[in-house]
Amino acid sequence: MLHLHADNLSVERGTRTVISGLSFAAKAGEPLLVVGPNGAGKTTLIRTIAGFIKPSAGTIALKGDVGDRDIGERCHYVGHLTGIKANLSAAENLAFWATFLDGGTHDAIRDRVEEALSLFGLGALADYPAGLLSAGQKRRLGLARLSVAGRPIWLLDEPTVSLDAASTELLARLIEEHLVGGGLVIAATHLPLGLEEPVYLRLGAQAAADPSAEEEQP
Amino acid sequence: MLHLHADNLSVERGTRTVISGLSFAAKAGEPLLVVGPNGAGKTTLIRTIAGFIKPSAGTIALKGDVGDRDIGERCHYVGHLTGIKANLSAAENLAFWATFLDGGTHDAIRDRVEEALSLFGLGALADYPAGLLSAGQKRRLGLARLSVAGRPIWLLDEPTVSLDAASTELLARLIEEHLVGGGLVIAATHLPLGLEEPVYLRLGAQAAADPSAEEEQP
Amino acid sequence: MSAFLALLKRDLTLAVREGAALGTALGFYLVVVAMLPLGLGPDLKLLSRIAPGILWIALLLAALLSLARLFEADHEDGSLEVMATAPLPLELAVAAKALAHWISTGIPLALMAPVIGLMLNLDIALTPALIATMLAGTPAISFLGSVGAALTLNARRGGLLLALLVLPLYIPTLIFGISAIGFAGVAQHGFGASFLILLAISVASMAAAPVAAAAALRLQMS
Amino acid sequence: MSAFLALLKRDLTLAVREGAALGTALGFYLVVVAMLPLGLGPDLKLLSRIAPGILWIALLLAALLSLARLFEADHEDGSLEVMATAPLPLELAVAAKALAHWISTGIPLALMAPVIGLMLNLDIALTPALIATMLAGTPAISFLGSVGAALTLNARRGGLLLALLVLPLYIPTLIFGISAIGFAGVAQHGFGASFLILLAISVASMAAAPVAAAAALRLQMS
Amino acid sequence: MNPMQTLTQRLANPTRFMELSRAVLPWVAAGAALFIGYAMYLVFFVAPPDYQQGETVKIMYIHVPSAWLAMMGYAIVALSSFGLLVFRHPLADVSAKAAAPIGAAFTLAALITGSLWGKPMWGTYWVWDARLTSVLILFFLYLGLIALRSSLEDESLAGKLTAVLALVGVAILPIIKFSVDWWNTLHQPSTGFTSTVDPSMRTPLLISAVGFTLLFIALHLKGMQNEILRRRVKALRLAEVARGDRLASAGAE
Amino acid sequence: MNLGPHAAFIWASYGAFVVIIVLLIGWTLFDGRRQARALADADRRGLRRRSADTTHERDGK
Ligand code: HEM
Ligand SMILES: Nc1ncnc2c1ncn2[C@@H]1O[C@H](COP(=O)(O)OP(=O)(O)OP(=O)(O)O)[C@@H](O)[C@H]1O
Ligand SMILES: Nc1ncnc2c1ncn2[C@@H]1O[C@H](COP(=O)(O)OP(=O)(O)OP(=O)(O)O)[C@@H](O)[C@H]1O
Ligand SMILES: [Mg+2]
Ligand SMILES: [Mg+2]
Repeated sequence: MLHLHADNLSVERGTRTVISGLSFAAKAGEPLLVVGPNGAGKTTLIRTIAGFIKPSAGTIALKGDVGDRDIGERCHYVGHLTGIKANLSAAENLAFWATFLDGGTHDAIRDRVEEALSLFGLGALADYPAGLLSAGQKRRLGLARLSVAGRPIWLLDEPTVSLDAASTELLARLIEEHLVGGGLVIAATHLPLGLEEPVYLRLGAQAAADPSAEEEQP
Repeated sequence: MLHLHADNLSVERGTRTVISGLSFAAKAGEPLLVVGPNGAGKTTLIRTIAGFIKPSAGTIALKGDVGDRDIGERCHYVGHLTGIKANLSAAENLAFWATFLDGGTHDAIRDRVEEALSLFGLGALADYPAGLLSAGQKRRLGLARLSVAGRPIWLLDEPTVSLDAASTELLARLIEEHLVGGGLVIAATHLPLGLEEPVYLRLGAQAAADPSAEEEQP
Repeated sequence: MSAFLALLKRDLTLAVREGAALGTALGFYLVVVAMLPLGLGPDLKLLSRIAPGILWIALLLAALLSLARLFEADHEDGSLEVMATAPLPLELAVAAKALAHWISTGIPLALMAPVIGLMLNLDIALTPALIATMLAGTPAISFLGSVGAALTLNARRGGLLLALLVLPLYIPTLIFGISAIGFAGVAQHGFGASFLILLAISVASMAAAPVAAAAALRLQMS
Repeated sequence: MSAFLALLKRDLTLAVREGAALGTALGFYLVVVAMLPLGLGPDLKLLSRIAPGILWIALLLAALLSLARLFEADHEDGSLEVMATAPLPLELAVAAKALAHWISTGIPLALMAPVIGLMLNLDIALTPALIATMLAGTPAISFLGSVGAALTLNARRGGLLLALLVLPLYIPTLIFGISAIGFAGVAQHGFGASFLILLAISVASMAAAPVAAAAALRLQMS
Repeated sequence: MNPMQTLTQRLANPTRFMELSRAVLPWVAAGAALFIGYAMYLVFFVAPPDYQQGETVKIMYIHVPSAWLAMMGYAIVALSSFGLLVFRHPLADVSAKAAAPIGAAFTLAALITGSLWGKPMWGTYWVWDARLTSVLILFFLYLGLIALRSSLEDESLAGKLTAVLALVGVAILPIIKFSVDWWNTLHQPSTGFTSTVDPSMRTPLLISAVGFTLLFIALHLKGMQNEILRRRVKALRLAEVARGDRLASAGAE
Repeated sequence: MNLGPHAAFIWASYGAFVVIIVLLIGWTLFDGRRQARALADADRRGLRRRSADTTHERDGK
């Protein structure tokens, strides 16, 4: 089973140390929700796990049935930006990412894309230029990437931004399916996401110093 | 005494009519707070009054002891952006705006700038490049413009963004002084601003349709 | 101090503090001119013959590309909106900014031209004429360019599009600038006529361009 | 279809749908070349002599300025980050994008060159040599330029700075491109040698540039 | 602990570097003044004119050291860049940043003195041969390094990206060095001055070269000190600004 | 000293060289002074601030 261990992790941004001496473990099947006030370092942590930022000290290691590829290539990173091109249709956008991230025959990709689009309620909009979609629809199209290419680790940075209630619900189901399938999910969020038994990782000085803050947080 | 009258005002953005058939009056001495949900057209209204946007129908007129200058030149517009140059010191930034907006002798301007800086708690940072200031300090420097150049009308778009409680309090005092001196203040805001007897102008379909919304709003 | 002078002074101060902008423009000028002999072969006679034309065209490009950011910073940080509500008409504010660009970039480029011309084996006797014509012509470059900069403020593909829009407007300046230098080698009185036309173009564009640029800016603020 | 081809196809599709980019580059090429006879006077012999050099240099500038946005869109919409976590090494993704730029801009510019050359009275017999050398040399332009585009992704003063950084890297391409055309007029075997060097430069930059560009991109994602 | 490591660690620490360089700098500067002064004495009062070039050979005593230092400067920038990108050495960026303008100045000096030598020797200030062109490209590279660094807001990112550019450009050094051998040009081939040049000219040249190299080192050390101070000032100011914010919000509560 | 027919070039090149070197040295020294002054100023402010801080905190408690 997959484990992700962070050991004594410190990360600097500019001249400030944003995360210092953080240790935690994420296990397959258990969603890890990273919470904390603005500027606490949630985004920084997610990007460090994805490999964009090199920690100034400490290690992040993946244990379990791992090949030789590094963490970055075994994870889906979904940040604030959607990676959607306005001048490609919704289906073309998704087909590109399916091919780029995973590969497969033309037909297999078409099927996966169709399935993902209808899953996210975008079936009817498949052939529209993505530029015409509303903010929430664009966001869903970005999330549909999660289901067209299989990756064991999902790193989500505030995935519910601009999503309506139904889509949030859908995302929660998708995350749970992924967890049941032995996947690992780490999400930075201000909202509970509607997951069943999340594990919380609290960041930020206030959260650590003031235990009453725990009630405020989801 | 100054009056500002808007009569049957309609404003279009892109293809949508954001404001339609709006009439209101703002009197000197009474702060007019424009409130409403996101996208209700608050920013649009403020910018229309400032003269950046031409209304598609209706008029805005200024009555009272007015010269021949139009509304735009008799108002301070303070929007989301601060108009601060990172490579000028805080004092240089303010001195530029004082000269540009109002003029006066070198010494008079220096005195006004010093006074405004210390009023906004930036006296100690006067000679630092403004680029080093934090978001809140930059914002205060932007607001200091209000007090280095006298203008009868203040148009403020969410002036308290990134301000801490003390600065918000200071701004409220400043607004009240301006009102007492016969000035006119129109502010778009989500917060009460701490003013004594504000007049509310509610925008947006929900606010109009649902009277219970009135309680929710400040 | 008047509002106009205050803006001029601010833009010049910023140009000095962000000195790299001028450095980049001068570097670009140098590089573009230096590529020519590499492309044309090191025939010194040929080079010295085409030198004035090349120096002018490269100067146009360098000035133009450095203009791309003329209004961008003021647009991004909101200064432009405050300027639009000031007693000084926006046209004059545009003029002050274009003038600051001329002083901070046009003049240094013009003064550097003869030095760079050494690489093209430019006849040293032409130096005064070259500098004089360039000083007379560069105001037109800054002012006409300000119209392009205002029009492309919100467009992607800044540099290329700006060049496409504005370079055709520079053609009269180019023609008379070069013909003045040509005459300087031969007859003083031909030089005078071309030089006066050059000045006239600069003065005309100083009068007309700010109106167009201010209109373009107003449209983009609404 | 492999990831490399998928990215290549996507960028080409986008280039076709956003046709204005190519149009602007071609327009710029045309305008810059058209200014030359105005600057140098209509001496047809002189013009036809310097035509290949001018066509090459203007092509360098047009291609370069159109490269300024190579990574910008992917950076702004987050695609670059997703690409960085894909199985395809970022180096190859950069190579696919540079290749798409070559196909969508480099080739059209190279094919347009002889047509634009007509304005400079270019010897028509040189057309095949001109097109051949330009097709052989433009990959180096796209790939070396991608390094500059990656380095200036977050920089103010895009176009000018990019040109200053990258034009010096283009000098070998320019020298051998021109010398090949020069030989084409005289002896076929000199042409062959220069042409091969040109190809070698292109191949070398195709191998080396993506490494540097990918490193620059990674630094900017952290 | 092995002594090598301690030395690196000592140098890696900016405070230690400040102490060490403060101690060394006066000696380097004095050495530079001595050597340069003696070289100039030899050049103007002792060294003979060249049988071919006459007195213009005096330009050699500043031209050749400038050209060498132009290349050495780039080598320092490139090595520092390597140190920054690979070892993340905290002083490497400071060193690269300080060396670039000094190298650019010596490159400019080599170009100007070379041009002024070229007019009497070759009849023109400038020819487009391989050596001269490659030095000009070196100058452009320096300009590019300085321009790129100054147009990025984030200083640590600026340092790293500039380092990438410096490493991309390092190919210019062998090109300059061997250009005279690869293509026949007007310019003097590198002789290394071991055999062909008469000792009466070789000695002053070597002394002059040592003097200007010491000057380069002194300027580089001083420039690094200045840069370290600048970063400290900036850090202090940022801290003060942050503290001002905290006080303001504390006062409000 | 007789520098022959090309004395002007020799003087010009030495002159240009001296100008460049003097500018370089002068600017480096000037920058050093400036940074040292700024650092002294920042230190002084830092001390004053910090002591002001502590009094502020004592007042608060
Ligand atoms: C702007 C023009 C010039 C430039 C950019 C230039 C550049 C250089 C460079 C880079 C070197 C160092 C070569 C090495 O160590 O391998 C050098 C050395 C030298 N240059 Fe020049 N040079 C120029 C003009 C001249 C002229 C006009 C002369 C004399 C006729 C000259 C004579 C020499 C000599 C004698 C050396 C020493 C060669 C050696 O290493 O043995 N240079 N120059
Ligand atoms: N590139 C950067 N350079 C310097 N400081 C940075 C950089 N990026 C982030 N920071 C700082 O690091 C801290 C943590 O930022 P981060 O974005 O990780 O916070 P967050 O927890 O995601 O906040 P939010 O809830 O607002 O998304 C903040 O103080 C921020 O200002
Ligand atoms: N330039 C524009 N073109 C087209 N539509 C626009 C433009 N600017 C604003 N809108 C639309 O006009 C409407 C009103 O926008 P406005 O910015 O005035 O709202 P607001 O009341 O200020 O909202 P907020 O509370 O979020 O600041 C929104 O629906 C917005 O999408
Ligand atoms: Mg975040
Ligand atoms: Mg608003």
